Amino acid sequence: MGWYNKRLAKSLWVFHISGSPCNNCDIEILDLITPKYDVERLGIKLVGSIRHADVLLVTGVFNEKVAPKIKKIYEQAPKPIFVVAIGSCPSSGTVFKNSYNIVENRESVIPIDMYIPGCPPKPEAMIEGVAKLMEKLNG
Amino acid sequence: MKTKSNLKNIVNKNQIPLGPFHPLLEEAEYFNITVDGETVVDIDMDTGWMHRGHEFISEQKTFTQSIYLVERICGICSTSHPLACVHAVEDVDNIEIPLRGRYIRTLVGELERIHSHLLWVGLAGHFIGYDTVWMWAWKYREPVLQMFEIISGNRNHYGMLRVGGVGKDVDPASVPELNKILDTLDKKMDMIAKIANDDPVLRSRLVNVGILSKKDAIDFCAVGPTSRASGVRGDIRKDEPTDAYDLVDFNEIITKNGDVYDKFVVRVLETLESIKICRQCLNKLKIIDGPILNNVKEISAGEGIGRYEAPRGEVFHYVRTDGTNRPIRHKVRAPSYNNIPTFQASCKGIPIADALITLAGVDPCYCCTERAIRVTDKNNKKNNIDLLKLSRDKTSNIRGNF
Amino acid sequence: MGVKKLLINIPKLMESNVSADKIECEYLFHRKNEGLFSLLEIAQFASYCRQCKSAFCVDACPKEALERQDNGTIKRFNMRCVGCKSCVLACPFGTILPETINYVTTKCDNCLNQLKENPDYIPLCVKTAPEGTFKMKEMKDEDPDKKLFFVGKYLAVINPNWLQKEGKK
Amino acid sequence: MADYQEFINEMGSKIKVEIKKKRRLYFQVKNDDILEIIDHLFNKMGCRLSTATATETYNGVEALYHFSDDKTGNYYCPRVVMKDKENPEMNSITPIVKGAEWIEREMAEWWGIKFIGHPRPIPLLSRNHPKAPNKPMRCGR
Amino acid sequence: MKLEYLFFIFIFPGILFTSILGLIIGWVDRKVSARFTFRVGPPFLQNFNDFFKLLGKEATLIKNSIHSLFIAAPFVAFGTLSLLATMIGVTLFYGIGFGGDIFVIMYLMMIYSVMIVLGGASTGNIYSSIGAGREVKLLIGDELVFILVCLVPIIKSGYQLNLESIINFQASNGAFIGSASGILAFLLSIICIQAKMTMQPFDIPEAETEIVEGPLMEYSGPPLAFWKLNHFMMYVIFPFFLILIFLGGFNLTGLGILWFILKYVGIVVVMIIIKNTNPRIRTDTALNFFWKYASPIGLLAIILAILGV
Amino acid sequence: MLNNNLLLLILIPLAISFLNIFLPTILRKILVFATLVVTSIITINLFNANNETFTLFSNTILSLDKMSYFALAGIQLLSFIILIFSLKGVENNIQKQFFALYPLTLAFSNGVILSEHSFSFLIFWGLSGLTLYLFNLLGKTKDTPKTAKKTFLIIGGSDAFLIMGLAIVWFLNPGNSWSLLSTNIPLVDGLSYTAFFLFLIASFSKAGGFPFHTWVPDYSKDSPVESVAFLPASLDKLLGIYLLARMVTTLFEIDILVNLIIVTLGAITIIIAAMMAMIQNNGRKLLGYSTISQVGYMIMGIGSGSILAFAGGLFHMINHTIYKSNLFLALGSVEKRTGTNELNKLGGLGKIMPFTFIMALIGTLSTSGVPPFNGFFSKWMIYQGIIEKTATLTVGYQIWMLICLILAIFGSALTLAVFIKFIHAIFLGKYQKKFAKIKRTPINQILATGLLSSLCIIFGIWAVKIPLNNFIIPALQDLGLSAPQFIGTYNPQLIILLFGLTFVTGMIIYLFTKKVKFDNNYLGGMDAEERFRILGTEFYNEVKNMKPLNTLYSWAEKKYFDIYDITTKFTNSTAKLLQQAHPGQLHLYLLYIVVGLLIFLLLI
Ligand code: SF4
Ligand code: SF4
Ligand code: SF4
Ligand code: SF4
Ligand code: SF4
Ligand code: SF4
Ligand code: SF4
Ligand code: SF4
Repeated sequence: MGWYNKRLAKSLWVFHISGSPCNNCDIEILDLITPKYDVERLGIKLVGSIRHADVLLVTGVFNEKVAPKIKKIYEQAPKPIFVVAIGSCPSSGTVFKNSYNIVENRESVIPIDMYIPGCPPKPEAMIEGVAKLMEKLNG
Repeated sequence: MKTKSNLKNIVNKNQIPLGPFHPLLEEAEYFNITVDGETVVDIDMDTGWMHRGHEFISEQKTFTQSIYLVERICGICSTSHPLACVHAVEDVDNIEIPLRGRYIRTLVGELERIHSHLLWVGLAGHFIGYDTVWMWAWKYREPVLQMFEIISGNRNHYGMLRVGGVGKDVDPASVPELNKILDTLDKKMDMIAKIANDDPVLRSRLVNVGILSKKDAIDFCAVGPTSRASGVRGDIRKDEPTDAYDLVDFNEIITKNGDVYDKFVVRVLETLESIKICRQCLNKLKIIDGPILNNVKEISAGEGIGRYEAPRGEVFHYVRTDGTNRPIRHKVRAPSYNNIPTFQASCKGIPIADALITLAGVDPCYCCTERAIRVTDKNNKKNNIDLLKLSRDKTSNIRGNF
Repeated sequence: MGVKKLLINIPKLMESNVSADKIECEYLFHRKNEGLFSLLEIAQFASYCRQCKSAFCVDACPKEALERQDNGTIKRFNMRCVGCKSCVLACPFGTILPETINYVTTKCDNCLNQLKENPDYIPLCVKTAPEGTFKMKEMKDEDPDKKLFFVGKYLAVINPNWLQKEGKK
Repeated sequence: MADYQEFINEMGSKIKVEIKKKRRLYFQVKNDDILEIIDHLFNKMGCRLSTATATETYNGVEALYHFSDDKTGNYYCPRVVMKDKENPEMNSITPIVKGAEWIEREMAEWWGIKFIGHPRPIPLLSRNHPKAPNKPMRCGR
Repeated sequence: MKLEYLFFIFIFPGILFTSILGLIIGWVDRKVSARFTFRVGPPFLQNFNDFFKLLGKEATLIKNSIHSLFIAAPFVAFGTLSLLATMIGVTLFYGIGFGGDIFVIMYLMMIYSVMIVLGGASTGNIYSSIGAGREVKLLIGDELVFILVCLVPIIKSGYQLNLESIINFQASNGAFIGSASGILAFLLSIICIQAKMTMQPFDIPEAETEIVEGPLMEYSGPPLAFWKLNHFMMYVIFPFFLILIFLGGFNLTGLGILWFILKYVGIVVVMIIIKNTNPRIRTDTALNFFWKYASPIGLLAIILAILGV
Repeated sequence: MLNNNLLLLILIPLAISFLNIFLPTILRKILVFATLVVTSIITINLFNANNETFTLFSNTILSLDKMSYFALAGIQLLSFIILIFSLKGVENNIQKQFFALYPLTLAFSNGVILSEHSFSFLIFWGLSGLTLYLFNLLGKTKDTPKTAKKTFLIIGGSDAFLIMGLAIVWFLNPGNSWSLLSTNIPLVDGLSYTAFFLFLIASFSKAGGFPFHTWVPDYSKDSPVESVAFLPASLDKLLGIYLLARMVTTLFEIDILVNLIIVTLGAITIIIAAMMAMIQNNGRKLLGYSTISQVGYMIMGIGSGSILAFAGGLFHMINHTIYKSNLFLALGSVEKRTGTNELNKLGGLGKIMPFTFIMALIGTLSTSGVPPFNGFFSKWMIYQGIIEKTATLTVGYQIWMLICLILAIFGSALTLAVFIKFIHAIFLGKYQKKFAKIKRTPINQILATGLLSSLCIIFGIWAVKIPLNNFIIPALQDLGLSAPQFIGTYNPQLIILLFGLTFVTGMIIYLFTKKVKFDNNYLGGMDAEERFRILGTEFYNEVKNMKPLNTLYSWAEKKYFDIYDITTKFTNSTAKLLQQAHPGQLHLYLLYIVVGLLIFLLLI
């Protein structure tokens, strides 16, 4: 599998799910693709269909309405798939944690492999996160 | 306006679900588009995917905390909501703001408009498959974020505002640098304006697409560029000049047609105006000295309305207080909340490809459309997971698993 | 007079060792309201506090949230206070109850609406407080001997009063 | 302030002015008169509906509409108080102001206000919601 | 069945050569596009990595859909494209005809679209269906112009249908691009292959932001890998075809190699430039464009060709 | 006399058909089947026969040359396969009539093909039109009477033209006998042109060429599906095109201008019918229009004046009958299972009727001319022929011819589009629960479509070996034409072999790497409900709404281009009397024929 994982590490296709975020994390994710950060040089590509994805980027505290859909999307993704939670929202709930409508334990919705905290995390932080993922895949 | 029987007819037609997760929508949102072939017959929106209960949370927080909360309604115009919020609180007691504070507020607000409009131009490009425009627009947006970093220390979520003024001062030493960045931006914007005017392919794609008539704009109470593109006057910065808007000179951009192209033009021209305003503010900040914050002691009981012309239109906040430091009712109404229903008027009878760009045309941000709502929260045992532990655990998990 | 006042027996309340947030309030607007704290805060500044000439608490407050009013009492301005409780520490007489100096302030409306509908109404705080500490009662006059003082229109406290002790009242 | 004096004169008999301050006019309207007032504000004066706020108070459930007169920057806020907290009911203004559709749906959904004559009385935010809350914004006491 | 043929189809100029060259040119495309937008772009082996990664992923089959068709479609397309690559390549590199003439090639080229449509629509996914519909519409749009441009070399070569005779004719009489009709047809043909490859501005059937990559939406794992490979193979097949019918083929001796690279890269770069300077157009605009504007020009080219200009 | 093979081919079915009137259904089926076995055996025996004839009163009435043998073989083959399909599944209430009419049709068609004498030709031609009309009356949609009237008027009217044409031919060529096979009238003066075009009208009406095609789609929609596959899809094409082929070879000597006119008509037929087919939402109408469109190719091929194209046209004729009856039968299977042929009520059947789906797919691909199926080969021959012909023309004619060629090639792209819609609307798209429990396709239907489909493949891959060498080239030689020389190359065996190799390579890679999971549709997180469905019937709305096509389409929908409607309107407004005279009844039709014959006899 080592050889394969190395290929995988060099070609992470990313699908982006927003589970009730404030949008900023999503914008910063898109920022990654644009000229200043350009993660295509790492082989990362944003795809439109879950079937093509290797990495799921989730943002936001999940609210009760969107959580089942996120779960469904995760189930529809072809394995192996990695879930990376972007922002403080999925990890701690930030300012929203007192709301009624959010899922308290986001791990119960989908298994999250990695958290990249920050509100929003700087693109550099996200790249570092991705780099760590690649490092791991490369062994 | 649809009647019930009308809805029944629609059920038999083909429907296309758009969302909740669709590459067109950065946020989760769901449209049920009824089509005939590829022509949109009806559009029905199901919201609530992003609903986090801001109005509910806000009632548990102090005004100062609320500002940070409403900042996180949405990240794109994360100054507009706090600004409208502080305006509302200030409106209760007619609180005066020091002059320097007013200029800084205006500066931040306008910079945000630039960044937001550029973002939209880019995304609109992306949606119509013109990735080059996307990349370029976002490249030119980076300097704005850089300016924000200089001013507030963060690329997004600036946390600048307080009731009674602003929380952070602009370092006078950084003003020349900011001015320099603005200069480069100016040239780039001119270029984008030119593209907007000249590119025939772009025009063929956008002109006469998704027309929102003036009447519909008024009927649906649309706000901001969406209504201004349809020829409806209305700019909060002119109507109710708070902050420094009565002290700076700028134009209100209005076009007549109401199609996506006009919305595009309005946004591009507005960006130019914003750059003008930012310049004026920066120049004033060089001369004007003084406090930036009126240290408010107390908010008396009463009601207040605050609004601000966000990049997408009027943000409206209403607070009702009882004399404590938190609101008893905090109503938030984002511009998209009024703009999105206009799809019903502008999307009918056009092909899906057009409908999609029309959806994008009002620059909707669902995050703040769905802010409100709370629920009786009896069991307050939130599972506040230790962020650090989690992130360490998980990262080491990944390490271990492979 | 005919107006009922809420009477709080503060020494007794302290003795009872019931933590203040056990006492519920039915003020309508906030989800979780502890209207009681606002009552206590007013009460403590009105009667308990010594109203020092150069108030230590005012000096200590990093946010300039405490100010002396014209009538000599200290007032905390809730938009400025950050709830750091420096004032509690600074007061040499320990008159400031830490529970009352909250960052998020609350409000008691004296259950006026309920009383208007039903003059015999018993507010929730009275119901949930330890026996004998809270009372809804019609009162004519202050009674310094019984350490009964009026605070504002609807509130009365039984509380040792420094001013009275020092003969200022 | 003279700006909205005219409005007060014209509608004086139907409204009960509550708060009057710079650029803001809050007034109470009876449910029967609300449509007429809204018609006047929207069609005659060309005001724009910003939004509406529902609040529960001791007096009942209130619906407060915010109309912005963009020419003068004034706000007109008619308030309708529904005394019956269990089944609050009022006339829908959506037939007059299309833009009120969503906000009325939202108020109906979370406050349980019934809007008589609303053209599309379906929930706005809690459709397809697996755990849709019931009248959550009410104080619940 | 000669052993030679096996070499043709599997190694050169068939599957192996075309795939590798295609993946590399695909990289060039991505790189140049990135350069266009001030980015760095992907590393050299990116497309190879993508391909192998996809091979190792799970393939998803849709319940209650026609699985055999779903799986077969990319491979049929792959087979057809390999065949095309071989047919065109053998003529180009060896100067002999192989299997079919220009009509055969034109019709074989349609199979790719058919397979996209069948594979996509077999899933029952609406986006795939919309994409399928768009694919056919685009096909009937560009096919008309494609016929017109393909007729030009036929006419100019004195009504020859065989690829090798077209090449030989050009070898003795100069490439067709050297004439007015040749230039017109060549320019049109570039737009046509843009559409046939569903590159911007004609990426209508696979518009990611509109219909979520359309017919490819439900594909994952190995079948998707093959769809991607197919797409990259077209980066070789279509330019080679154009070189064959307009640019006089290759001469792989001495300076000829330089010419070969120049011709090929030239066509690819023109395509990339078009791709990066245009937004995606709508289906009806595309149809309008092809039927109302491009085909009269194509007709003009034909008339010029008949007149010998 | 009764041992004459040719006569038997007509008499046996005729007799059986009369016999059948009195028999129960099951016996009728057996008898019809037996008839077909017999006629087929006779036909096979005739394979090597040379110029078999049948004479009566010293006139050669029937004769057989290689071309008529080719058509005859086609008729036997198709009748046989369609009969297999009809053995089970014909609507109960029409079974009786159906099996009486079936041999009748066969008899008359054989008659048309075998007639050498123009008199008998005329009678059989008219009678075969009559069976068409009778079959039509078996339909049970509400438009049936109207359609029957229309069909009858167009076909019957064309008979009248044929009569006149024959009369003129006789007038021009009085010395000759009544033989159709050796007139060779040069087109020199107005009269000969008139005769030619009268014949053309007859053959176009039968085959469904523009502008006399309008009965085909209506007929397809309103008649029993077996009869549609039987008559307009196969036999009528064979007959009409056979006549056309006769016309351009033995009846007339035509010049290049006429060639061009025929080719143009063919091209117009292709495009118009394909465009019309694109917007149809009724499966049968769609197939009907596409049938017309395919006729265009045959007309082009046969009329172009190039031997290669002529051979291609003949080949296309047989190919077309094969794949189009295949498609009609496949649609019939679907229709019988689901009870509808409206495309927007179907969908997602590919999973439920996989076999029918594959058959229909093969039919579709052949129709669209996708290599290596048979449709491609014949089209390819036609194109080559036209290219070959073009090379010999002057500049102006070259442009004219090439435009027709472009339209023809483009027509196959349109056809592909049409059939994508067809396939998508019926078999692809969202699986529907309401169809989950439908009955399985009976074996006879599978057998029939399977036979036709395998013919599609066989004729595609071994085109030269089987149909060309055995039937078409002898036919050409019989007519005194040289064997066609291909000017392009196309090696289907090689292509299919190499394709198979690569395909298998791909599949092997897939099988090695495959990890499969099953899942529902991904719709952005929504559940794949049934209301989220694209039918495919609306694929081409954009084309429909395109300027100026939208006006054309709206006119077409108002039937401005329908020759039948134009004439009826014309008649309506000019002569009420005439309108009263044709209420569309059988006896009136017979009256026409009788009157026509009387005139004819008088002329003699
Ligand atoms: S980074 Fe700063 S603002 Fe963010 S959580 Fe940490 S301390 Fe708070
Ligand atoms: S982490 Fe912060 S920026 Fe990201 S979604 Fe949450 S609130 Fe927004
Ligand atoms: S309008 Fe849009 S960008 Fe602005 S706060 Fe709302 S969601 Fe965010
Ligand atoms: S009197 Fe009423 S409002 Fe005040 S604390 Fe008691 S319960 Fe609360
Ligand atoms: S708790 Fe408040 S009043 Fe006391 S010292 Fe701190 S800021 Fe000042
Ligand atoms: S909560 Fe912490 S960070 Fe915030 S003001 Fe208080 S001490 Fe400072
Ligand atoms: S305790 Fe905190 S606020 Fe007080 S001096 Fe120390 S650091 Fe400063
Ligand atoms: S609170 Fe303490 S320090 Fe402050 S005035 Fe009263 S007694 Fe003095």
